[in-house]
Amino acid sequence: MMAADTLLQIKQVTKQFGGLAALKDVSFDVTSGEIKAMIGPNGAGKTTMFDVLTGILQPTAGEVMLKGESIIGLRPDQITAMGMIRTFQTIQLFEDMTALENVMVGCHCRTACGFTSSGLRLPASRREEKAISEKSMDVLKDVGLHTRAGEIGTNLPYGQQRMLELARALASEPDIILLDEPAAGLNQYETGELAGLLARFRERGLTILIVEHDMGLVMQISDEIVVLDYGEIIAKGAPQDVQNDPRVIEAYLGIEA
Amino acid sequence: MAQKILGWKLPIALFCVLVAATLGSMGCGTQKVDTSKSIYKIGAVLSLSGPAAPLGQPEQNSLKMLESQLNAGAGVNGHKVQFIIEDDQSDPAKATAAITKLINQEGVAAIIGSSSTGATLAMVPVAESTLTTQVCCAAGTAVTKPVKKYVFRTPPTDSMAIDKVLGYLTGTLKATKIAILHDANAYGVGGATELAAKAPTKGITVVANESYGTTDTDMTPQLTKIQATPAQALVVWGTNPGPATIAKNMQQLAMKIPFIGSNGIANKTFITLAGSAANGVTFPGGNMLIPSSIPAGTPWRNAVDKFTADYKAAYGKDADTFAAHGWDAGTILTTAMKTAGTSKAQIQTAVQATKGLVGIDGTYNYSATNHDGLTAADLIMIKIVNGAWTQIK
Amino acid sequence: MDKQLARPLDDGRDYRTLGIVTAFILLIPVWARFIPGDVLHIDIVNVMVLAGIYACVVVGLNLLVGYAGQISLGHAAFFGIGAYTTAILCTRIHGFPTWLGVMAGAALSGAIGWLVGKPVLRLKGHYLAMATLGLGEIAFILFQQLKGLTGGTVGILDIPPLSIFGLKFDTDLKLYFVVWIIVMALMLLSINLMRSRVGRGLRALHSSEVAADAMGVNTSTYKVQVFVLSAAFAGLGGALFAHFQKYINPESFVLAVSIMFITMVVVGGMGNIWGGLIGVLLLTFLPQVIQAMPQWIPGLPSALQNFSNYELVLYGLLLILFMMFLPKGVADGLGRATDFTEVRARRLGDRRRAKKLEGR
Amino acid sequence: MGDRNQVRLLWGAAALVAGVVVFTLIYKGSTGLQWILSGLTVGSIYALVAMGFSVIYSSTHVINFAQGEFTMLGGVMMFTLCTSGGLPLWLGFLLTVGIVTLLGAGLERAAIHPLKDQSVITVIIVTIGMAIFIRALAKWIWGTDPVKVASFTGDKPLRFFGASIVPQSLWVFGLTLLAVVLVFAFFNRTLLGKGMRAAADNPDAASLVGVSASTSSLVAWSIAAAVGAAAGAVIAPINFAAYDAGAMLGLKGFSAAVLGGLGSAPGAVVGGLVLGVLEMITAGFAPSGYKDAVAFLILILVLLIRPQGLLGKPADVKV
Repeated sequence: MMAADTLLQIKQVTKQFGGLAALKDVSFDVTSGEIKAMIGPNGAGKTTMFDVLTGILQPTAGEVMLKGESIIGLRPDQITAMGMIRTFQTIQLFEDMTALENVMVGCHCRTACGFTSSGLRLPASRREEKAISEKSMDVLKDVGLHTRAGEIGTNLPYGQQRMLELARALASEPDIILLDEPAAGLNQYETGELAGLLARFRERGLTILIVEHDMGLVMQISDEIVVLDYGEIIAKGAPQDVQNDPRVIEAYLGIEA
Repeated sequence: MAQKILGWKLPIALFCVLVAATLGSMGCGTQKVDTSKSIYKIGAVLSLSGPAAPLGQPEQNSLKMLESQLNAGAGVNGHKVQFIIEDDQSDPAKATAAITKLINQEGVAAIIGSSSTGATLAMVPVAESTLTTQVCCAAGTAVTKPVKKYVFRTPPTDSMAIDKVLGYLTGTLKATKIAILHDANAYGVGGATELAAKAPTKGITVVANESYGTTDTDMTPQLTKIQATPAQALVVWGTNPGPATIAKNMQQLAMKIPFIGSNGIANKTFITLAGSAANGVTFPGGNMLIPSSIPAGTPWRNAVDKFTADYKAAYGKDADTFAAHGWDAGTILTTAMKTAGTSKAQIQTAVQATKGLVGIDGTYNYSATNHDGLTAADLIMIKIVNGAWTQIK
Repeated sequence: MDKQLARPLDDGRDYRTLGIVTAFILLIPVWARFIPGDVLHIDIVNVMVLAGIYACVVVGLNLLVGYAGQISLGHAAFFGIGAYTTAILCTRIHGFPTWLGVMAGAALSGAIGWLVGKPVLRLKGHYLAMATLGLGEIAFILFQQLKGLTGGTVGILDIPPLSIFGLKFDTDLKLYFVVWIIVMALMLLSINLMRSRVGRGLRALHSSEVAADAMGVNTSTYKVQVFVLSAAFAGLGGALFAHFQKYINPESFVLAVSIMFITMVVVGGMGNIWGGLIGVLLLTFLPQVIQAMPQWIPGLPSALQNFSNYELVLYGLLLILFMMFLPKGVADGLGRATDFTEVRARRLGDRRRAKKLEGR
Repeated sequence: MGDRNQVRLLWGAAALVAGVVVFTLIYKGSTGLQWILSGLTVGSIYALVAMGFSVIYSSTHVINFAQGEFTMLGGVMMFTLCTSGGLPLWLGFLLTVGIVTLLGAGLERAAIHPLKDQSVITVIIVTIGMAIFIRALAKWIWGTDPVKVASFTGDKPLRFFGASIVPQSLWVFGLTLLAVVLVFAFFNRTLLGKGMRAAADNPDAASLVGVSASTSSLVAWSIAAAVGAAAGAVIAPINFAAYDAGAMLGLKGFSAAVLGGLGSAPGAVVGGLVLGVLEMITAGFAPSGYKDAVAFLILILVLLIRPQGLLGKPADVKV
């Protein structure tokens, strides 16, 4: 058993597509309770890393430990059940489901009722449904969407769809949440709200690994930053150090400016 | 509150429909009319579409012809006759639905059909349970073996055709080793199985028994297999176009052994399709195909001549054996109804008592133990000689 | 208020409707018998029994295709497996209880569904369609070739009528009630299912497999489970079919039948609980109506009296038109007409819950 | 995943088929050759139908269940125009293809175009409706009996190495070759063709290339109808034309298209030939009743090993 405060360990993860490597032995840890940002220019391999972490892709080499257990080869749903969940760069809400239902799907891995008990509506499933719906409403309230519970998720304004995706992920009671560009397409005000929200979750001990292009947001909320370029880590450390790292400026911020 | 009402909208709507429908039906329940008195109604379930359509269409034609001829005259006992024809689309389930409807809704006195063995067998349970006489146009052995009280048949059975073929093999060809190539459908399998079973009793060994899919377009693999055997003749059991393809493939492979077909190719279509490859092909068929095979002046010959002429006049094409089956089925029932009227029980007895009824396929004699009206004697072997049928004496 | 919250996505609407529909359907024979046959020229009860039997298959298929988004062009195979299972048991073993045969049919069909579903459901879209179609064809060929078991192309004759604990259901009317009560039970089952955790999981996987996976839905297992369920439903329908027809042969389980089932689902409305039912009724009665029409209209030109010429022309045409004007299915159309769709129902339910929460 | 082992798989499949063929030749000699020749003929027929599926799929992602009916129409029209009408072959052929192409285009405008933004399955059901409609119409016009179209260049079989083949087969081979070359060239060389492929993959890119989804679908249907009709016309002398021939052709064509990989014209040909040869060889070796079952079994196995067919791109179709 390793140090209790290291939640997620990424060891020499390499991912190859055909010939070219999207990730070249990337290693870093995520300590529980921290907000870690992963930045880098487009195509640096950030989303690939998320896909590897959540079991959508299998790494060509390397090891990923969640709470000290290897999660390589596990199915995405198993990883989610272990307490690590993600959001998507392009919003992936479920079609013609209400906001509430979307969140209720998030509760999936914390509930058990299968075909039999649901089909026959046994007391167990009724009880569970009750619990799920109440919990989901609370989560919606958390992100301030409870008034839109009955709306079809995909009909909500863009900003609220982002929030809904966040809520859906939170409903799975994760220990660590991977956010893939949560602020993309949000306006100034919404981004501010998001920052506040993330801070609040962090208070409750939720660990966050965030990929984001909005430097303002990243600098404001993250305790530590990992910079990827061409699938390799070119810098790690506290925001201001990274900010001043020449290679980072050259590879990334330089482009921005 | 508003949505509570909305919540009830559909249920209430549905309920209104329900009530309205019930009341409505009560209404028309009072003026229930029964028209079946004046007309003799006979139901016919035929395969007018689907694979068996080539059988069903001519059967329908001759039934319509019979209907108009009877009604032009005195009808039956002065009653007009109506054949209510349903299409089973060559599908057993549809056949069952059709016969049920004809009996329950149209109140028919008797049933004709169906065209294919499968659909016919599907209808049998209904006919038996409603005590309705069913005269079918299907040749499959299973229909009348074992005998079912209410089920009769018009065409010569497959087993009669098989006996005829075996007779030809032993008698004319003196063959001791044969190959069988049959369609994988009910007709082909039924025939092949029986042939394979009967052949040994006639001192014939079956050296190859192959099958092909109804829609296959090339049977050379099966034929090459047969080529490798010492078979002295090839018996092909199937309906168009399979046998035609086989004939052509044999020509292509330069196979010289005699091609003996089934009664399934007893039609001009086979000659058209197979072209030059058809020459030399032999098959069992009804006398009506070659009227000259029937002694002139006999009532049978006259009936055949009149029928073929009328049919040609009405539909512009030659009557085939299927047309004959349909006509005979109609004739058998209407004749029975002359004495039995529309009483189902009496129709069964009357049909079963039929003796020496001259039809187009032959002369019909039914009994409690025999519901195949014809015998192998009502079949002849036919050879195709430069595109025309000639009887083999 | 907790009572309200205790029933998510559910303001009872579907259950009420199910109740009314059941009452309505069970009353059909009552008023059908008042209509003289030579007026309608359709045997409603008989056709309804067949419709009910098809409904068993289609309701299940709707769960698979409509909700989980997995296509199957081979369900006639499961229909057939159910039919042959009970037929063989009840004809070979003397006095074998028919109801047990029906159960066995459903069970075996489900089991085989599991065997083939596990590998095949890894395929997607048209490739899954092709694989299931192939399975259907293979089953059909086996029905034909395994003569010793299935009676080959001749099939199985003299299948006893369904009887449950001595009660014989030998007439259409008696069978009508059995079949439709079963259908309604299946409907209740699917309504429950689709309003539950499982239903959400399936709909999620339909919408986006990746997202569903990431949200903790075990999609691969769910696919297999819902496939097995639909196979079992189909087997049940097939078993009832065997006892209804009293004779079966392979011709009743061809590709065309599989396609008919899927067509019923789509015409009725994919992913709409009522869609399957409506599709079945529509497409079972349509040919009957087309055949009966000439008898409704007296003095029709002889060209049109021979319905066999145009029945399928009309059928095909109507199929196209339905899809063109109600592409989401008839149920959806009806729903919009009566301003009542599942989605809306759920939205209302959730809205109310939201209000409740406000007051909490 | 890794393209490398995909390629390896492909070679594996090729080697397997080659192996079976060689084995048959050695083990059965001229008989085996006969089976393979028959297989190639039947296979090319499947290939031609499969190409129709591929064309429509690659530009609209729709499976056209009416494809077999186009082929059927090609056959019966050939009969009407040449056998009954007495037109010269080439004229009859061109007319047949022309008429059916127009029909295909018409159907597309009438029934497919109106539901452009509907789900794929909806469109598929429409094509099923079309198939039923066309078949019934053909039955009404041409009746239920199959009809015979004379071979283009006589029936005198050509023999070599103890095996034989009818001249018409050569015509079928020729047409298959021509069709695949033309279709492939169209989709990979012409701007319109490339645009159509883009249109299928993502509509936005299409607008850049200047090909609207609507035009793309219309063109695709026309081509598919044309290929189908040409196929029907050429194979009519081999498998007799009949109103209900479309169902089987459609089924086998679809299988071949999927086996080869949907949306790839060369794939369609490979799929067709492989399917045809395997069918004939199994018909030769196995009890012939099971030959179709074996063919489908092989098809399913191939899909399980390679879920996007032999030459296809991974599929992402949602029903």
